[in-house]
Amino acid sequence: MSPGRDERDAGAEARHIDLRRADLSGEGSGQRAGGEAPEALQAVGVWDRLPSATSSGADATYYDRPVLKEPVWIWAVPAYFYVGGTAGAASLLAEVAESLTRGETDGLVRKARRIGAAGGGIGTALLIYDLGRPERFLNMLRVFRPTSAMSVGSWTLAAATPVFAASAVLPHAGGLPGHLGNLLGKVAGFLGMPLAGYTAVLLTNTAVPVWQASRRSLPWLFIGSAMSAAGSLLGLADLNDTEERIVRRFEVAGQVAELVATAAVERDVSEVKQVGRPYREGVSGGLWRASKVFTVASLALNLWPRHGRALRLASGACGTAGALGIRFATFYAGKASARDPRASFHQQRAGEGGAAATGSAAVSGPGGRRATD
Amino acid sequence: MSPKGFFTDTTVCIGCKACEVACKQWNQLPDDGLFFTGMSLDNTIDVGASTWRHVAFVERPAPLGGQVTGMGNLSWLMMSDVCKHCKRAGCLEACPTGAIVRTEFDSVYVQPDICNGCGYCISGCPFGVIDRREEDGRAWKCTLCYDRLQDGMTPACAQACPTESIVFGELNDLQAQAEKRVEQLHSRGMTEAYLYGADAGNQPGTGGLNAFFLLVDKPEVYNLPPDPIAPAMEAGEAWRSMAAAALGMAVAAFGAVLTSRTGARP
Amino acid sequence: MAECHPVGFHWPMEAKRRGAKLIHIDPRFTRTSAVADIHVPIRAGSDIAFLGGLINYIISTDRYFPEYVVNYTNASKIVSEEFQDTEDLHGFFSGWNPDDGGYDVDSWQYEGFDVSPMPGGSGRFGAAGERKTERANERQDESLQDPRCVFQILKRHYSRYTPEMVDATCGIPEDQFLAVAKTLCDNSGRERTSAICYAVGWTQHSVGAQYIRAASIVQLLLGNIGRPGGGILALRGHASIQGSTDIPTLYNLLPGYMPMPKAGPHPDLPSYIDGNTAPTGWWSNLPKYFVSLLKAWYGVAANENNDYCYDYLPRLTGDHSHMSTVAEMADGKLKGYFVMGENPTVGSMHGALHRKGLRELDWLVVRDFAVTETADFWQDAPEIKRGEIRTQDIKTEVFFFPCAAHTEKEGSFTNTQRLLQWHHTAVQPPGDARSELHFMYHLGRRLKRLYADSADPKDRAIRDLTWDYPTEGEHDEPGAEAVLAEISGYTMTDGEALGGFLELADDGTTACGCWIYSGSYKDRVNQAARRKAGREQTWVAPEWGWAWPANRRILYNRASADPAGRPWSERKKLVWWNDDRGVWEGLDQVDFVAGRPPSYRPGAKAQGVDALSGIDPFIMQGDGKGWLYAPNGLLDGPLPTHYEPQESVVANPLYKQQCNPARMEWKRRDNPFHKAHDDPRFPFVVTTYRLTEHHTAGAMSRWVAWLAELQPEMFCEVSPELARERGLSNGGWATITTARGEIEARVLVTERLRSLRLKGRTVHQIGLPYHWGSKGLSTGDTVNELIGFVGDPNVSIQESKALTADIVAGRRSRGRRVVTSGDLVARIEEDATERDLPGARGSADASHGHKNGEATEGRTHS
Amino acid sequence: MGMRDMVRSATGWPVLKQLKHKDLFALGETAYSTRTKELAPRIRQADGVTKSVCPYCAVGCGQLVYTIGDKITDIEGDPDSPISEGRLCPKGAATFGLVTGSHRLHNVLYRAPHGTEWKTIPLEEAMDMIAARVKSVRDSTWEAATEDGTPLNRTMGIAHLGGATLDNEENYLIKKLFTALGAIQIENQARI
Ligand SMILES: Nc1nc2c(c(=O)[nH]1)N[C@H]1C(S)=C(S)[C@@H](COP(=O)(O)OP(=O)(O)OC[C@H]3O[C@@H](n4cnc5c(=O)[nH]c(N)nc54)[C@H](O)[C@@H]3O)O[C@H]1N2
Ligand SMILES: Nc1nc2c(c(=O)[nH]1)N[C@H]1C(S)=C(S)[C@@H](COP(=O)(O)OP(=O)(O)OC[C@H]3O[C@@H](n4cnc5c(=O)[nH]c(N)nc54)[C@H](O)[C@@H]3O)O[C@H]1N2
Ligand code: SF4
Ligand code: SF4
Ligand code: SF4
Ligand code: SF4
Ligand code: SF4
Ligand SMILES: [Mo]
Repeated sequence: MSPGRDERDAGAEARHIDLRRADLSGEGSGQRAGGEAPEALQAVGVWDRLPSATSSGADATYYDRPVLKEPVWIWAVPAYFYVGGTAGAASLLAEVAESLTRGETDGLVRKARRIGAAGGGIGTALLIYDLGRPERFLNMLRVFRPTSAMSVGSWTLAAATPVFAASAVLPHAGGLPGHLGNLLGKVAGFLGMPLAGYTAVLLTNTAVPVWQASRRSLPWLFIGSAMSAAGSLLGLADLNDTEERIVRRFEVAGQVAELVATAAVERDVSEVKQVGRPYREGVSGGLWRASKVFTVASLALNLWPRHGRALRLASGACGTAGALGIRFATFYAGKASARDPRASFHQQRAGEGGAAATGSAAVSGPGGRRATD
Repeated sequence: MSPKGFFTDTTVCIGCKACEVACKQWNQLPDDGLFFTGMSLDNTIDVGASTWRHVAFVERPAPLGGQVTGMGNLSWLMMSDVCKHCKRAGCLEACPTGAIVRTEFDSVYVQPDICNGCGYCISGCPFGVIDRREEDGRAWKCTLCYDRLQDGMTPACAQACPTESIVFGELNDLQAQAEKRVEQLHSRGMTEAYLYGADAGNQPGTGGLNAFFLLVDKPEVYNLPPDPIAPAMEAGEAWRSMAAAALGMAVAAFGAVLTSRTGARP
Repeated sequence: MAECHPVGFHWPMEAKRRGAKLIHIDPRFTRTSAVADIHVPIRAGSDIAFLGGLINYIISTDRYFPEYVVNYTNASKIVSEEFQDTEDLHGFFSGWNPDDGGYDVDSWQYEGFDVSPMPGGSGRFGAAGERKTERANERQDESLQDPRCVFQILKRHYSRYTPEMVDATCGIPEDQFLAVAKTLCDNSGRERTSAICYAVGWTQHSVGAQYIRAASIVQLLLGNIGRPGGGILALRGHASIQGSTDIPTLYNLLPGYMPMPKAGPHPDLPSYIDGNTAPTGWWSNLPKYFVSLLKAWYGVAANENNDYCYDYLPRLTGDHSHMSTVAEMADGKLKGYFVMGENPTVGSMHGALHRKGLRELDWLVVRDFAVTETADFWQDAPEIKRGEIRTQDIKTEVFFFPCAAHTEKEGSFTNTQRLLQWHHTAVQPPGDARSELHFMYHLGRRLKRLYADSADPKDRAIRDLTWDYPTEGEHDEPGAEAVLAEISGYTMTDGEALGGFLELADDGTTACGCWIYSGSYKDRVNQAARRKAGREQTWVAPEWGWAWPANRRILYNRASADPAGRPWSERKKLVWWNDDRGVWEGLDQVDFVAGRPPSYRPGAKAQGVDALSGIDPFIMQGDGKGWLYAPNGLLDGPLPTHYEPQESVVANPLYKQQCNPARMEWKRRDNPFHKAHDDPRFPFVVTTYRLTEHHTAGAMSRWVAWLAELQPEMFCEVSPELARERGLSNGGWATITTARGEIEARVLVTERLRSLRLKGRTVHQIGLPYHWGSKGLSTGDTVNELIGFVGDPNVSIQESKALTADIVAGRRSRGRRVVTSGDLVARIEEDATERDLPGARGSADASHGHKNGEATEGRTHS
Repeated sequence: MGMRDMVRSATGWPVLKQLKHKDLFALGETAYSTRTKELAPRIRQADGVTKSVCPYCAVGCGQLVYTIGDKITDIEGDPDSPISEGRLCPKGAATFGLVTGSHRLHNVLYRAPHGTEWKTIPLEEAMDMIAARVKSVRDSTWEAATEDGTPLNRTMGIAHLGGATLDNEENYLIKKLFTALGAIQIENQARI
């Protein structure tokens, strides 16, 4: 793993070390550095109050510094959540439709399978783009680690992507490949379910307070909004009546589930006031409220008795916006939550930390006092 | 190999930062930039990708048990923070590539030749230790000097510490030593001393820490979580609700198709 | 101690773990205070009032160690009637000579016995006159009641240093003072010992030497000297500052603390020997050591009929210390200046005056790792940035030589425990970087060549100098062990390595570069390079490195046994008398006359070492006793007396005399002082100090990224009260000004530097770490631009721990101003009269600053 | 790299090892890379360790200097020292950064009178220039005696500063040579 010549020179220069006099082969010597100072530190404002200002009393913190590290993912991850969810829901709908009908939904099946295939490809690209070292993306398949939602998700995506593609392409060939394609379609449909939901588990299985607090409700939200997203997207295509009815009912079911789930998430995260703040305030709060409005609008348009092309387009757009908004809202809420040390402290002091999982809180005070005492 | 670890007695820490520098020298890590922070004598702020030891400085308007100062109600706590090498490690359980591994010394080690910088360990750590350096793209943290341990050498930070505030050794020996030290401090008037993360009973959420601490104030004061939990401990609930939701989606799909199909052939 | 000697601080922390009490006296709450048992904030510059208070407490509550005090100190000695105390003369002792600005010490002597102290320390220059040298005539009162015995003089001198006075002077409330006094006394005596550790917090004052004297009196009264866990530990500074005072690159000393010859009193060898050899005590051996030194330097050329080349030695004519030299330089009297391993424009006082001096030089040679602020004075300086001085107008030729690091050369450092430790060469120095050994050796060879055929008598010293050290390697590096061999000493006949200074003779048969280091090359083995692991030895660890003198680790350790030679206590035993074997034995090398039983008493006419009785542990003193009272050797009084710093916020609460009358004070336009006290323009007390993360003037830490990132910017520490009063905000900027200059700094508002209450008056303090300069990864303004030239009379150390200044919010207006150029010069006027009683300083000449170079005032002929 | 590691030996693919050892979670040795298996402290392959002493302060902590060829790879505490027992403070621990830092200059620099920049000159030439200047100043400022004939035997034209950071042997040669030259204004950090 020894770095190349110019990288070693850059490393030595960043460390103000003269390579003619020094041997750099320690554990951290390969760490690339030398860009201007890491943003995290530059973003740190100077502590302009008395140093002992926040160091005691009920609401003590360490100069208000975050206790957690902010999630390092960029926009590509919430975008993947949307793409993955849509692909998963679409492929499920496609396969159910294909198995329960004798061809009247072939158009829908073809389009949904194409959405699945596209979702698989785009999703994988988005995730690789977000990696710190994209060239090592295959390492995602080095091990299967069930404790890691990302490991489970990576294997699911790795399995789904080719299957989605095959089920979208092979059936046109007809004959044996055609049948194989259809068979793979069933697998795709099956994989679509975890694909649409694992991303919620991925978020809630972290130390970020607002995500951790919604571990029971967020999966419903992501799956509901996946259905809505798939429905909205498929709704934009020209479908026959049966297909249109299937899509709208599927979409409505999803949007109802999504709205119920948003309420459930809000309830979960607001158990501890400080934990729920990102959904009420700031960018994440705004996105959260906007996406609910879009989803309600899309639902209303779907339930509107009269149908028409324009109506379909409007509801599809609102549905898509709602679904995208929910994911970005949740993503930025997590970043804000990680930046706020009081979110973790209050959550854990309220018994939602180790106590919630093990039944007893940690010793965290003189005289062996427990966190929740 | 039996578990190795650190017992950090913060009551003898003099905030000299030798541990921080010895770690940077042994691992040949780059600096984190030069910023005056105004946070007492702490210009390092936190452990991170290039700083695997951070010394916290807490000026408190409160006296320290057993200490008399003419400055009135004042005490100055110092503490050298590091990766806790948790028994149940959020980073380890999150790492999809298997870059992070549990070593024969029960420490948690990040393999820099494997990590692809997915960043999931960073959100998985309840102590905010492991981080990614932007120019490098990979996640880094303390290795408990896994390379030195191959030759039975003491980790660089523990060897350097002038007042043996950081003690390296067999975990069970350290736990016994820590208990005795707490009793000694209590007998000398420092009744606020307690152990943080000494074992599973002390900190159920992480199963105990291989690098545990003797503190004299609430963990929050040192920027430590009061009741941390390894996220995977609660994974079951999320997976179950996802399964239910996925099933619901399937039912919705079947329902939508069954109620909409007419049985016609194309 | 936690900041500046962190690994050394391991041992006090180990003691604390075992129940010892840690007491920290410091104006600030520092990292040492954070782990101390008791921290007492004190006003910077008032420690003699505090220590005087302790002496008063120890005597008035009878907490002193009687057997120790009576037998091992000069408490019982009777002092001559002529002596008068500061209580009688408003802060002066008897013998003050206003015209000369110094004391005549005759009135301080014992009655019937003149004691001369360490050589060279005998009062003012040229104090001649016949001396009474028989110890039999000493008079003492063992009951310590005689009003003229040292004990009673001590009691009376400190009678007004009551707890109330300590509160009024130092800002230490009585209860805190009594807590410290009681804890110290409870942990002293037969069964328990206490140590006092100090460094420049105490020495850098115009009364610095007397600070240490005061601590010595406390420790002698409590019987803490010469015993394990006791003593006064000077925590020396640099890696080999102790080495560079033992083998002194200092103007007033020759190796082994022998004095440099003075022009007036020592025209020839006999006058030098007579003037400096103490009739009694160990210093009676001086001739052996001095002649051996001359033999080491001039070899065969030195013999008994040419006074062993004594005439080759240059003579002193006054104070030629660092500040005096720089003052001379600023007046254009110096041509060439070598600066090797120091950075004076940042590390020394009054950088602007230093740079003014450097501008007057013909040439300057700097040796360092990188171009320092000193080497770059001609293009990187505040006065140049403001355009007051132009680079092109500076005539000085400057040479910069890259130096080899300690890993690229071999040699020994002497640490703060007098321990010589050898460091070996790991790698060769890069490029043209060379060691100082290489530079000096090859410079010497070139000069020997240039003077090879000179007939001029002044050049004989160079031609006869022994300078033939073996060289090795591609760079012709001289062998450091060969130099150590010369330092340790050899016989002139067959060059045999000497075993120690007991083998030195004054008949020219032995050569020894430094008598206290004699034995460091015993048996041709480099004792400094011994590395037997500590864990394989006793706690004294005698086989790791080599300590001078004679590998002894605790000095005056005879005092660890009682007058009969039995350890005071089993727990604290160190050395003891073994009567059947007739020898002293113990854990450490015994610091006493070999084989001399405790019962030995000197005869009436006994001279030299024979004058030392069996109960005289302090063998270096003429009377073998620990000096509570110093009849000779200090220029500013036999007893420590509280005087205010040169620039104080308050008038001297104890005496009418405000400052130390014998202080060194440079009265020059470019070295202005503030008012003696209560200067409205500079109302705050300033103290300067170090940070653990940086090193002195910063060249060895501000270029190292791992250290620079820990303390990236120059900052000042202020209390919340001062911050409110001056509108300073934590993390913001402030400008600190004195008459000498102004600097800017980030602000750290902290309760660790609370303001002090002095008799109801609030005194704000400003803390300034002094590491910053214009070179390095981390740069900042230099604190020492603020501080003027004023020093202690005994060792000419500067006063940088207590002065006054002003502070305002915000960065400095336009470029930093200094007093040697630009508009800051004219503005400052102050009146200096309040520092001394009227008439105390007869002539301007009375201040030491003008005293150097008496001879140079007259015309000199060559 | 991880993946190339695996492709080279298919059996090396950790997932297969995971299945073989029925290691459900692959948290331990299964997930090791070859590099990790062969991990060793870099000083194991150092060909020299030199006993040294910290150059910073007077505590005098022992240091071990590990070298690979003519390069230093690590400087850490010497556990044998009875003073420090392997301990160091931040400055001692950063000594590697001091002695191998890129700030160190390797050439002699010279600034001519009234010059506005440094220029590099060879070491030997610089030494000759210094020797010549010392001789000329010494000869021109020599003070044999005072007016009344008291011997002085000195030059007040040359002074020296420094010593606390230098070795005893260096201080000895400085004091010995300058005293022989008659220069008495020799000082060091003991004054400040
Ligand atoms: N990290 C580090 N260590 C060093 C050095 C360094 O630069 N950095 N330098 C080395 C050198 S050269 C030296 S000489 C030593 C110096 O070692 P120290 O003397 O310990 O160093 P300082 O910090 O200058 O001063 C110590 C304390 O004296 C306090 N003080 C100031 N004025 C007074 C006073 O009037 N009375 C009392 N009682 N206290 C006062 C200051 O607040 C400060 O906390 O350190 C050596 N070690
Ligand atoms: N206000 C204030 N001022 C002070 C003090 C204070 O407490 N307050 N403390 C005073 C004290 S105690 C001291 S010791 C001084 C320190 O003041 P200085 O000694 O001037 O400061 P340093 O940075 O130690 O300078 C030593 C220089 O030697 C160089 N060096 C190191 N090793 C070698 C070597 O082997 N060869 C050569 N040629 N050069 C080498 C270093 O790079 C550095 O530049 O500061 C004094 N000044
Ligand atoms: S503290 Fe964080 S980085 Fe360290 S082992 Fe525990 S979870 Fe991992
Ligand atoms: S960033 Fe690296 S170490 Fe962290 S989880 Fe991802 S692959 Fe594992
Ligand atoms: S154990 Fe090693 S890697 Fe971890 S903090 Fe200490 S020195 Fe650094
Ligand atoms: S080295 Fe030891 S004493 Fe110094 S800051 Fe680190 S833990 Fe504290
Ligand atoms: S490691 Fe620190 S305490 Fe030890 S000698 Fe070096 S500077 Fe001094
Ligand atoms: Mo010093």
